[in-house]
Amino acid sequence: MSQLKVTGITRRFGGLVAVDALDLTVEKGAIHGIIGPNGAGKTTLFSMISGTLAVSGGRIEFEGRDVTGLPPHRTVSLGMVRTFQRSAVFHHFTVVENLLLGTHLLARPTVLGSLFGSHRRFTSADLEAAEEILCFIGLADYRDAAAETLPLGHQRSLGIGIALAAKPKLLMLDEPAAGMNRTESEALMQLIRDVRDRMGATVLLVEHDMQTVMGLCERITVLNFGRKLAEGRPAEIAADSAVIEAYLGLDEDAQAVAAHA
Amino acid sequence: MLEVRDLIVDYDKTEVVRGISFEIKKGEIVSLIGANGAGKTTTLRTLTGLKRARSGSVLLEGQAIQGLPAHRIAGLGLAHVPEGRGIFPFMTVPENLEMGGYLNRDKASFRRNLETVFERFPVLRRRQHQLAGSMSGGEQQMLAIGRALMGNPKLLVLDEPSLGLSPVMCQEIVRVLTELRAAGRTIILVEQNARMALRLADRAYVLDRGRIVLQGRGRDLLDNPNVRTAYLGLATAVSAPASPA
Amino acid sequence: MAVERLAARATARPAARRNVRHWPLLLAAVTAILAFAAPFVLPTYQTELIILFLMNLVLVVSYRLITTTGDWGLAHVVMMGAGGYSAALMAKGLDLPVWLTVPLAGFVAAAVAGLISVPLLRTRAFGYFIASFALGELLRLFWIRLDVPFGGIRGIINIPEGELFGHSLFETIPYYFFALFVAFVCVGIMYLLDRSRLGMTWKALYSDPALAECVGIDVTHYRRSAFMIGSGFAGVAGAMLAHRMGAIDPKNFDLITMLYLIIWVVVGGTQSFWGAMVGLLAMTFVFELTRPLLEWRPLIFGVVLIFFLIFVPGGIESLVGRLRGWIGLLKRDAS
Amino acid sequence: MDLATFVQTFANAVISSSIYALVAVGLALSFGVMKMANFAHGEFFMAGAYVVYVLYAIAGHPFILAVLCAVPIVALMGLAAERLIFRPTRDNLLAGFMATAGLSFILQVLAGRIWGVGLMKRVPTPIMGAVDFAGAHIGSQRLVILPVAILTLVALWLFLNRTRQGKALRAAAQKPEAAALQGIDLNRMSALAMTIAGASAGLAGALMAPVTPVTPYMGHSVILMAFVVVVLGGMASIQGAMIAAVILGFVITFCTTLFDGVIATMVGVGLMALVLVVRPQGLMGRETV
Amino acid sequence: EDTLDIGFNAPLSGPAAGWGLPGLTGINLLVDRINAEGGLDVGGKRYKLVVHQFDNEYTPSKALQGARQLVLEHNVKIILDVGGSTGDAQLPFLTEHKVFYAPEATADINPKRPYIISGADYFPRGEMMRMAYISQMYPQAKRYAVVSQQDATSLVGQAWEVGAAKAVGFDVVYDEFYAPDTTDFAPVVTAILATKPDIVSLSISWPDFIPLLMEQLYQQGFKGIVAANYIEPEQALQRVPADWLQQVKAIDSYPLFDDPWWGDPSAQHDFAAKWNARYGAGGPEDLKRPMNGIDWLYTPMLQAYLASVQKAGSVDPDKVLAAFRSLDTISTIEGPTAVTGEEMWGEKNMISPLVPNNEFRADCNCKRVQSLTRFETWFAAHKDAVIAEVRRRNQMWDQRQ
Ligand SMILES: Nc1ncnc2c1ncn2[C@@H]1O[C@H](COP(=O)(O)OP(=O)(O)OP(=O)(O)O)[C@@H](O)[C@H]1O
Ligand SMILES: Nc1ncnc2c1ncn2[C@@H]1O[C@H](COP(=O)(O)OP(=O)(O)OP(=O)(O)O)[C@@H](O)[C@H]1O
Ligand SMILES: CC(C)C[C@H](N)C(=O)O
Ligand SMILES: [Mg+2]
Ligand SMILES: [Mg+2]
Repeated sequence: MSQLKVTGITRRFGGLVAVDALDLTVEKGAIHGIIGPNGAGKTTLFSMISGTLAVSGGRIEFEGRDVTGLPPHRTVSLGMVRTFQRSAVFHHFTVVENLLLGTHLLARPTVLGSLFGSHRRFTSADLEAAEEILCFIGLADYRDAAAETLPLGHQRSLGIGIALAAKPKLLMLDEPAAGMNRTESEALMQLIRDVRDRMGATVLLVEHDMQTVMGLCERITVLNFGRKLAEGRPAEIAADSAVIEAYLGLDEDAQAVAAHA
Repeated sequence: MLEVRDLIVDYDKTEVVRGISFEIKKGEIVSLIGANGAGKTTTLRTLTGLKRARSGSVLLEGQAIQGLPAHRIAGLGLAHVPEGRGIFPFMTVPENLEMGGYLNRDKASFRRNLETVFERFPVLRRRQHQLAGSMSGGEQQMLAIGRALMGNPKLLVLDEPSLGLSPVMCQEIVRVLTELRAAGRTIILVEQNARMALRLADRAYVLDRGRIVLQGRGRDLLDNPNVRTAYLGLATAVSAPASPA
Repeated sequence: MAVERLAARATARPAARRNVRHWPLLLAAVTAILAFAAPFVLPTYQTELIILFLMNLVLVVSYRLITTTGDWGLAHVVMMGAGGYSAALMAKGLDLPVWLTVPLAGFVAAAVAGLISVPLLRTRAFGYFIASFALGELLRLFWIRLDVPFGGIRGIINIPEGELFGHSLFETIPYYFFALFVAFVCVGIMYLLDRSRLGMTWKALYSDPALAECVGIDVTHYRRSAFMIGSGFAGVAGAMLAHRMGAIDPKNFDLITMLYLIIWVVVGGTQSFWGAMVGLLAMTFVFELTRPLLEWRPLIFGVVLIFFLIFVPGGIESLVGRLRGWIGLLKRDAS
Repeated sequence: MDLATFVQTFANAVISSSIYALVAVGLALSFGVMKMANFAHGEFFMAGAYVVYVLYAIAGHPFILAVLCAVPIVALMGLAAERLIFRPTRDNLLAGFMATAGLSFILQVLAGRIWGVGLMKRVPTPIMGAVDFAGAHIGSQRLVILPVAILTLVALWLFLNRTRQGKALRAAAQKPEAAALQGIDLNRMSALAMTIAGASAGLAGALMAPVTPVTPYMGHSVILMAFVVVVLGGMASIQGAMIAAVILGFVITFCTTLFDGVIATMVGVGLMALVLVVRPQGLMGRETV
Repeated sequence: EDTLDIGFNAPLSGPAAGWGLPGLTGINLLVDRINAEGGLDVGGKRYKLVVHQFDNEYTPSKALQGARQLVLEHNVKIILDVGGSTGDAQLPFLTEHKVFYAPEATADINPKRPYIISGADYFPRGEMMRMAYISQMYPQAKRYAVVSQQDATSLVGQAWEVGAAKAVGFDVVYDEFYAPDTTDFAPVVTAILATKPDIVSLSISWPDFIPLLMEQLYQQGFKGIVAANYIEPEQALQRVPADWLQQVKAIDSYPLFDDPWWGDPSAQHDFAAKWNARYGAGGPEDLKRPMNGIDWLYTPMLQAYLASVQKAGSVDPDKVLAAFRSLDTISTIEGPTAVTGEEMWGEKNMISPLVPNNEFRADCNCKRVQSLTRFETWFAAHKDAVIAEVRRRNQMWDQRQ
């Protein structure tokens, strides 16, 4: 069953067409990768799906529901949560506070609630959930550290943790492995698999690190100039000549020839 | 020509460059490669004075330049083509080039340089009356490199010239860099596109989380299995499609 | 930048309980005793000064509440004016008693804030700063222009001071206790909000608006709620002012007054709940001490403002953090 | 409105537009170009007027000489503000803005203490009389402002677009880091911008001294309108500021004649609020760079 | 030694300082003279006069704060101020504490606030007398335009002035206010001249604005009559030629105290001489300046208060008030003065010296008193018409609550 269905989605910036009438279907429970050269429109695509960027055309359906143009806080409440390409955590807060902020949706604090009711403080259920995610992302040791002091790799995990706190049905990760070394990205791959297997969330992943993408994804879509260049299983993609030409790179010798032309 | 010793750079106490040393000899192309966030840009920014180092030294022809403001370092002959090109979007192509020759008050040599740049990048001559911001990415990259050449730099510092460029454009950049090397320019090249960088470089350094983990001749690194696994992704991906869970 | 660990308090942690500190309670008790004794031992004039201080306290704390979302505006004293005008009109025109006009004025100010937030919240940062100034000025120009019901340039005079439990609030001591009560309630409510999940959400907006949006926080909604609540309390302060002065006019709420408010906040700092209050206290002292210097006073305030912005950008509260750091260093050296 | 009144109002509007342009152009340069929002711009204007008051009205030197002195004196004040306030607060627009609000207090008090707050300072009209033009009467003194404003604006435009320093200034505004990499000294550029801003504010104040109330507080009404012009014009654009000055000059003048000054101000400020909301980048502003 | 404390709670800084600050000169002159004579003799007891000042910045809340400080800390018996919105703020407090309030202008008088002594300013009696004077001297002038800045006081002043103008038969063709922060008066004057007036009254426009308005009137070709509450010819002459000023008469109500009209010797010449010796031509180099209309403006009210204290033989406020209201004449720097005001303000708290009408004269480049008019006489004959207009504009004391 398809969980996310994007049809004919387009985004223009002035004269530039960043995403060009793109169709994309993501199956429920899949780990789906999106790759493509810099500027192919991957981040733009994410931004449109999550509602941070208006679409110039096309339609986005989530679990059968039209979500085109919904603002981000609405798409999040439907269960579509994204992370950012840059590392994004609430710098001024501690790690556990970051996770608690992620549970915002489960509470939606109101004025009266904050004064007299349940939003005065975090419930034990919230705390438990936060602690659970804390362990899940392996940051239990950093519980009360200020987020800004975490090493980059941990900040990224925290970013994913914040997203997980909102109990997503579809988790959209933008280059989560960027800046990670092999060990870290191996751990990340495990974490992402766990998210799918244990939390039951669908994962949509943008990543330049081929090892991560090829190792993790069941299906990969390749974008180029805002259009779909290829789609298929990792092995098919790795062998696709169009993909090699546009993204993975020309044959070494061919490039050498080009360099000396 | 340029020597970097034990450079440490941080942002708000997070060290991102953790004590690196390297050198560039006259007439060489030296590449720095490394993953996203490895500290390549930060290193370059420190060389050209956009960022202050916590400690360490940078010597240009024996003269210490660390801690000088960027405009002074530019005056010493370092030309930096920054990440994202940094062209002046609301100025025309000649105006942008004029800024590249800002420190060169000699009209005649300015004209000569302008002519050379136009000859090297004929596309810029064709775009003369256009605002730089409205040109395509590749053209903008040409402009940025051309602008850097306007000041007759001793050392050209290029940060990801292929960023956001289509393969065709990348090849164009490769052509230009090859030509520049042939003309005897000294260049530091930072690239995400490790394959391209290693191919062009006489020597290369591999940066991982702020440290230099490997160095050597470009060709040698290209064949290094560790490099192939870590930075050329493709090799392992093709050979081992589905890595075990 | 001093970072406040708010959730550390909002989350009931056993560790924190075991380690109960006594001095805050003690401080509160001493303050309470002083507050009750003050009007009986101090000369009337000093008591009047404290009344003024209490009104300003509500004003400054409510301004700080809005700034926790990252929105620094120039309309806050105009919102105070909205409260002042509505209290005046309700007391004069509708003969409403004080205990009604003051809270109602708060609601009216909040409603006005809700109205102008529609265009205002489309802007951010410097745009917000200038737009809030423009919209506030527009409101003030309405008061200036409309003789009915705002009394035009002349403002509203003979505002009943009202009475409470048979005491005329015209007298200094009853009004003092009234002001004390109102300030206590207002500051208390804002304190609770600051510590609540709502307060945390506001601060998250300041920390990273884009990320906040992506964890499902409706940024505009929460910016608006902070703006309306902050403005509401400013309105309460305005109502208190109107009843105390017996007359208000558009000049009470002009840019100069707003700049003084900003000075309090900048001097104190906005990171912690107490910073702005400390700033107000410090500047009130400076204000009274420099009374003999009369015509030089704005200059002194200008110098203080520049000094803090350049040398102590975090305000007095940031000094506390630095002091702790130094003390910590000393202790470590000593041991 | 009969024809004679219309013609007269039109003439008034032309003059008042040129005044707005002259006052706002320095602000547009420092704020729009170098991101220094100078709240004390109005007080710089006041300082220009006071120089004329001191040199011309009190000391009896020729008016032209007083105006020529006002320009460098206020330019120096701009330079000082850049050094002492904007440089330390460079990456915080708001802090610089608030700090210059403090500066405006300081300058007001100083002017008041040195020359008295009392009644308005008397600055005699250097060129008495009026010129009749197509049925409109315009005071000769005001008429001087028109060519000076046009000349100043043209000179500034030429400077920015034709000279090496002017282009460097634009470059520094568009991409500060890239500019530094070309050898452009950013400190020098912002000092230059504030010097020019000070000079033009001083010039405007000096020229206006004989036609507007000269008091330590005269900057207040100037700064509001100057910001309206700059924001309306799109914060990064000198041309935008000029167009906005003309729009505002006409709107305010006609509203004042038709209704009254308060309504005129309301319309002016309301126009700016509307523009901020509908087109936050201003009339001539560009999309984010 | 007993002291009698006097509060000067007026704008000493800020844009309105011009109305307050200079007033200290006249007050100091008067107080020093009395103290030099050994203090104020009240029923045989001598009081030393002490002046305490507070800068209210012409802001209501500050004014109330000042009143509280002056009364509660310094025990002042009378507070001098400009009046208007600052008066509204402090009067409930002052009334409660039975402290006298002395605003220059009379509009603060109201039966609910009995402890007021006001009226040194000719406002708004001068405004009415100018209308009377013009209609009598220049009967061909018919079309009348009036404008002043939009503030609390001018709303009242213009109401009485327009009432008088209608009562003497002028056609009111223009009757508006301009914003107090106006920097460009050209459009204001264009709007006025569009109505083709014979008389343009600048009413109680601030002294600062008068020359700027005149300059525009001159430049835009006005040739009728110009009138205003207070004109400084010296200032006007820096902007318009003397023959134009003569042509438009430039009529105002503030006299010069060195005007030969007063005769020699006279209290007025005496005051002018003493003031000039201390603050004017004879004063210290860095301070000296010409005397203006605010310098002496607070002294008549203080003189009235002191005279009432002496008559009451006590500083008890109620006795002083009773004495004040029963005084036949008080001698002030403006000349002998009666106490009136019931019909205009509902209460008899206004001192009412004779109102001068001055015109500009090119021969001396100065203004000269043309007539001294007794307001009460004229008002008795015209009050119904005038009051009707004031009522129509909701500016009677009982309407301004
Ligand atoms: N706000 C914007 N204004 C103008 N152009 C934009 C904007 N955002 C993105 N673009 C352009 O749209 C194109 C697609 O950008 P996008 O960020 O989606 O690429 P990407 O595939 O995520 O690249 P990368 O791999 O580098 O992250 C690029 O050419 C980019 O320059
Ligand atoms: N202005 C900044 N403030 C704080 N941290 C920064 C800043 N700029 C970069 N960093 C951090 O410093 C580290 C190194 O960044 P740098 O840009 O030097 O890497 P890079 O190797 O150039 O990466 P890329 O390939 O993405 O260009 C990263 O972790 C990044 O998040
Ligand atoms: C009403 C008064 C305070 C005005 C005074 N007559 C003046 O001209 O300044
Ligand atoms: Mg991207
Ligand atoms: Mg980089």
